[in-house]
Amino acid sequence: MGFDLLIQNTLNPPILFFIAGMLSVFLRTDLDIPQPLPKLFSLYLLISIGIHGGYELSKSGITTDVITVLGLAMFLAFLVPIYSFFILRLKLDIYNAVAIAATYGSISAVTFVTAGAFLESLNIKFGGYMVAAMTLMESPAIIIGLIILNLFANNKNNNSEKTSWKEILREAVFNPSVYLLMVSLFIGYITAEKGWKAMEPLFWTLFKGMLAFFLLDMGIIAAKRIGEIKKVGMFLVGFGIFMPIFNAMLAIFLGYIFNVQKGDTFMLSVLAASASYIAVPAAMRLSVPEANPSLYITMALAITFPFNITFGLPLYYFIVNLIWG
Amino acid sequence: MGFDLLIQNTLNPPILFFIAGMLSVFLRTDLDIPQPLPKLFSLYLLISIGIHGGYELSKSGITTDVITVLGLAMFLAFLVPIYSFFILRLKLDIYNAVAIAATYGSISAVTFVTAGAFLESLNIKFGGYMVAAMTLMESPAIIIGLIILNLFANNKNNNSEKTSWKEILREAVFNPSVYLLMVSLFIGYITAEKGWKAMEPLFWTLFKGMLAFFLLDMGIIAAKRIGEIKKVGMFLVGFGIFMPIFNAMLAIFLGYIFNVQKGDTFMLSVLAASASYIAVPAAMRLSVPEANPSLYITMALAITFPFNITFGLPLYYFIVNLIWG
Amino acid sequence: MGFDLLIQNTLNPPILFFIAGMLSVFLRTDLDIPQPLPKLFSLYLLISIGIHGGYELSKSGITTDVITVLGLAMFLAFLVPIYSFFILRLKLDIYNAVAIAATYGSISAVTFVTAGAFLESLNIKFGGYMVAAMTLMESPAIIIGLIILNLFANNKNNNSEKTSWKEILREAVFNPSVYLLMVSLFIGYITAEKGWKAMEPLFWTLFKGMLAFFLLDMGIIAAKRIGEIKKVGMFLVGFGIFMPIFNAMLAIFLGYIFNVQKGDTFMLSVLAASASYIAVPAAMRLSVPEANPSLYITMALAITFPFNITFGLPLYYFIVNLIWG
Amino acid sequence: MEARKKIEVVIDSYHLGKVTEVFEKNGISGYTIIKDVIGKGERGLMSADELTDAFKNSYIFTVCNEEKALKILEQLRPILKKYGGVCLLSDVMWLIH
Amino acid sequence: MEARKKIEVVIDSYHLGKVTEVFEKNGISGYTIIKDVIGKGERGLMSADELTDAFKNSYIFTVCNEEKALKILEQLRPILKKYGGVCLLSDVMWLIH
Amino acid sequence: MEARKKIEVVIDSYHLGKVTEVFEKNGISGYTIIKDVIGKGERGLMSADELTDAFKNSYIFTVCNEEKALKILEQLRPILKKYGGVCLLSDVMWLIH
Ligand SMILES: Nc1ncnc2c1ncn2[C@@H]1O[C@H](COP(=O)(O)O)[C@@H](O)[C@H]1O
Ligand SMILES: Nc1ncnc2c1ncn2[C@@H]1O[C@H](COP(=O)(O)O)[C@@H](O)[C@H]1O
Ligand SMILES: Nc1ncnc2c1ncn2[C@@H]1O[C@H](COP(=O)(O)O)[C@@H](O)[C@H]1O
Ligand code: NA
Ligand code: NA
Ligand code: NA
Repeated sequence: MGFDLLIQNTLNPPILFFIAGMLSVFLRTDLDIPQPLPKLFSLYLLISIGIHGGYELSKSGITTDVITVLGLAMFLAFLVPIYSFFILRLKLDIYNAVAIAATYGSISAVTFVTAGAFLESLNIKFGGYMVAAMTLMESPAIIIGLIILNLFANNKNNNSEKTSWKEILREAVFNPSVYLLMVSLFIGYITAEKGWKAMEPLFWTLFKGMLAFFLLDMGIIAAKRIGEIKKVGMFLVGFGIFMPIFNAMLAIFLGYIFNVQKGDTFMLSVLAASASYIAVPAAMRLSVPEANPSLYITMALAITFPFNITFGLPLYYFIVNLIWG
Repeated sequence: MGFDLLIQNTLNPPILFFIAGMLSVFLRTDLDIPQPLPKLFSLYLLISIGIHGGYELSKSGITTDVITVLGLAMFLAFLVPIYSFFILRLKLDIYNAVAIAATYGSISAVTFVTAGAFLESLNIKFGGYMVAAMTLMESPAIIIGLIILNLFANNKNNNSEKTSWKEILREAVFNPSVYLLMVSLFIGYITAEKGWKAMEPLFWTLFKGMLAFFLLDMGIIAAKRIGEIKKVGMFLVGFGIFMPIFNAMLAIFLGYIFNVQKGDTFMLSVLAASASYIAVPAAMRLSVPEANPSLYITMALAITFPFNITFGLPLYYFIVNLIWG
Repeated sequence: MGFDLLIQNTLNPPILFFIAGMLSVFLRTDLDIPQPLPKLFSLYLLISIGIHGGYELSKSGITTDVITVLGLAMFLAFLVPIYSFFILRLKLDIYNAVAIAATYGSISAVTFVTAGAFLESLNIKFGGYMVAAMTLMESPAIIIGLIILNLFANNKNNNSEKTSWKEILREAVFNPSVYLLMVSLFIGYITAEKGWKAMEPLFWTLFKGMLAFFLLDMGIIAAKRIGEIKKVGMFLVGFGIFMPIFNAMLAIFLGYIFNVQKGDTFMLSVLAASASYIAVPAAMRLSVPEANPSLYITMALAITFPFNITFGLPLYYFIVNLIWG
Repeated sequence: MEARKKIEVVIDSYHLGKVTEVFEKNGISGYTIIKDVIGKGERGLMSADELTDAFKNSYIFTVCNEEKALKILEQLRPILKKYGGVCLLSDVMWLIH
Repeated sequence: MEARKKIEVVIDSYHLGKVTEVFEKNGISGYTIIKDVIGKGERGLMSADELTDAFKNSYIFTVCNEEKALKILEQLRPILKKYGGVCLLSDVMWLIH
Repeated sequence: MEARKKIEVVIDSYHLGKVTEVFEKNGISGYTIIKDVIGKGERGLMSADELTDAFKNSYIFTVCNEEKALKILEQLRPILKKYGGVCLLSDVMWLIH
């Protein structure tokens, strides 16, 4: 019956299009979705989940449950990158350890929405405030990463670092995706029912189709990087699969303790398990140029993302389901 | 209660996204919507309002009211750039005066559709022929501008001018936006009910969402130019705010005299108040290279457009409402 | 009453937008739809017809009728390029003859969907498996073309050819459009009702509108090439119009013999009549660099495509209608 | 390899046509264009992200023999004077094939 | 600063791979590509606005030492002969960092 | 025509700003940028098709007199050392208009 879930998940058009995208690269069909179309899709997805979450929030209101979940989200966002760093340090230099830890401490919006579609296909609800949780979880890992860096890296070029600190914090908190999520969430919240009526046709009715389109592209992008997995090495490949599972379990455990609802716990576990391949890499490129991008990008995009949306989701749900029944 | 209108207008998602776009520039989030996505949105909007206007027209038919409104629209399109020119001449050289006068004599389609959304939120109708009016009002200002230029500019390089005249007229009447509006209007008109059924899902149901998306980008573009307002100087900043108000009042006055309906008068006032930042600048660049683009573009885009969609609309409506009740 | 059909067809927004696109070039309005927007539209259309066809197929199942139609499609795809080649050889060198023969042996997806919209406006059904037929018909012409080339061309640079053979076959069978059609068809088929529900809003409800948008662009692209028709010469212009008609008649004849349904026969005739301006030119450019692209592209895009969607569709339907009544 | 001259021009996309015209008139064998380049110069920033195409530059270069090049430059001067832009001349070796 | 040679090639995007292959084979340290450039030459106009990618040019350049450059040029000649395009060689100074 | 120096830089789009800063500081008259160019170098492939902008290069060039050029190069060296990229210097003739 875990197997049923696997099928259940795989037979959604979005997942199938993701697989089709990967396959197209292996078959060398030259199928490509040129920029800025992927940019269009990601802007669309961010606005959609923002507005939708805000709308849901305007209906549910901000309850103590909401506060609990947001608190847990924050807690995970600060904790995950810390222990990830020390695990990574076993094999890597400080710079790469920091960059990868930050990558896994943050989240992937596409994984989140794919999980949402998966829950919907099982007719299970989750709170709109989970979008707020996601937004909260995007930036902390970057800040933690940079703090760690300043603690452990013997910073010779100290002052040049200093100068950019403020810059980097801004970059962390106001990177495009965090910002767009925040404003959409806010707009969805205050325009509530009235605004939703106007936005729903574009930003919700078409959502699944756009997701399928986007995942087709994600499949292509991910597969193009698969070649680099060799260079990544077994240790990091393992990290890219087992760290997410562990993070998800931790989230589920916390959800259980603070008795969070089933759907919310699942989404929280997905957030904990997902790794960032947009916001964090951009920030790391800027602030930790010494780290090798083809490590952290490849891991997040070509290992963890595909694993999560194909095997991860059913697995995490299976466990949530065992406990919440 | 004028204040209510202000809120009423601001709480529409499109306006909020416009503000979000501006804010993102001030917060330096690097959020950007790369070309040709803005192009996609503007093509979409032009086709949408064209088809929709044509469809409405196919239902209402061409009545004497329609003729009156179109007549007034034409009249304004010819009159506004003339007095604008003389006002601008008080402070500017001929070339810049001509370019800015033409900019304010023409119209902004996005302002028009935002006004339409605003009216809809107040459940007030306006005729589909207003789109025809808008189309008619786009080009005359360009022609007037060039006539003025030839009258007042001591044209030394006379013959080189001559050669391009024909070219410029074509440019004025068949610029992309005018053309696209005309054909869409025509197609919407002749395919009527049947065509509308086929086009409505893309070109109308999604309209508000696309507008919000587009205004997010408009906000970014406008805010990027705000820096240049200093260079523009107080006189032109004042012109960019009070000229539109005056033009709107004039349109309302005419609408009152020729007893045009409430909704139509409001839309007419918005057209009179709006300034062109696409068609006219393109034409001016070509035909009045001596004029400084960062003056007329900045005024239309960074001063008049934001003013109109935030404060202008409620203001003009407030006055229309006082008279028509 | 053949004339009625002509009007009937022309009064569809998509066709009108195609005409508007061409007109805009003749009027030199500078209206353009920059890349990658056309790419977005073509990706969208391929996925849409793929999913829709697969969904229809999942309802109808794979009957003997289906097998018959697919068989005929294959037969045409292999036959057409062969006789086309020998006709073309009367006036052209081997390389250009091969390239043009392959172009006309293959199909045009946009012509197919335009024909589908036309049928719909006449309330006549056709099987979803016609999409499978189209997919099957895209590649064979390329392979035939290359076989002919190897038979007739005195291949000096033999071994360099050899090396690329495998490459070229892959290119023929797994070119982007064939691949995208196949996977979409497959996804539509296996996710059936459930998947359709999720994909329909984007990939079907908006279809006609997107087609209109795309045809506007097609009109622009086609018109830009019209200038090159002179260079093409009377013989090829004639070929570009009469060959499609002949191919359509052949398809109708076969449809009649194997008593295929009315709608399916019409679509089959359209496929036979249409020429490829995407997949095949790309393949020819790679494998027959000696051929002149401005011949085969111009013919497919500026002669045959416009002819088919304006006069061809009503004509072919008229004849099908005479026979099936 | 043969010695040739390379002419590079950056001008707003609107007036690019005037440059290609000059090239064609002088019968050059071909040219290459890169559209929508960003630029900064006397006429301010050409950010290429405006809604209107009037604020995009294009970069174009052609390779031809010296005498042709000099003729072309003379004909380009008035255009650049009127509409701004830059025009550069440099030495290149052309691979004959 | 060190003296180097700059090799510039314009070729249709489809056959760009053949050029990079030659570069890689000769172990150059890197290259830069500008995709979808517009061009006009013997093979007519490459407007880059077709539906098929087969009518787009790409511009690529690499910087390397003279001897490598000459080797590369020899290997590029047949490619350009078959698929058209241009190839230019010029002198540059490379900023060592 | 006057003799000038052309400075070309390829660097990831993220750090392009640091280069223009140097240009502005030295009061050059203008520059031209081509965004989103693809490249290969020590830091691997910059395919410009990632979801993040951090893997795009930009190409920028400016033309100025020799003395300015040399000043600029010195200030660019540390930037290129830290973030990678290439910087080239060559001779051009500038068409005065
Ligand atoms: N010194 C320069 N170096 C490189 N490009 C320049 C230079 N000056 C101007 N340009 C380019 O030429 C365009 C027009 O220049 P201008 O007419 O001076 O505004 C600018 O937008 C730049 O793209
Ligand atoms: N003389 C030239 N100067 C600059 N670019 C050229 C020249 N000739 C050809 N090209 C470029 O090379 C491409 C292929 O040239 P061809 O093979 O002659 O068609 C053209 O599309 C242009 O982009
Ligand atoms: N030898 C070269 N020739 C041309 N471009 C180069 C060369 N080496 C590096 N580049 C460009 O500079 C960028 C950064 O180089 P690197 O810092 O070595 O990775 C690369 O992505 C290329 O676009
Ligand atoms: Na995470
Ligand atoms: Na106006
Ligand atoms: Na055919």
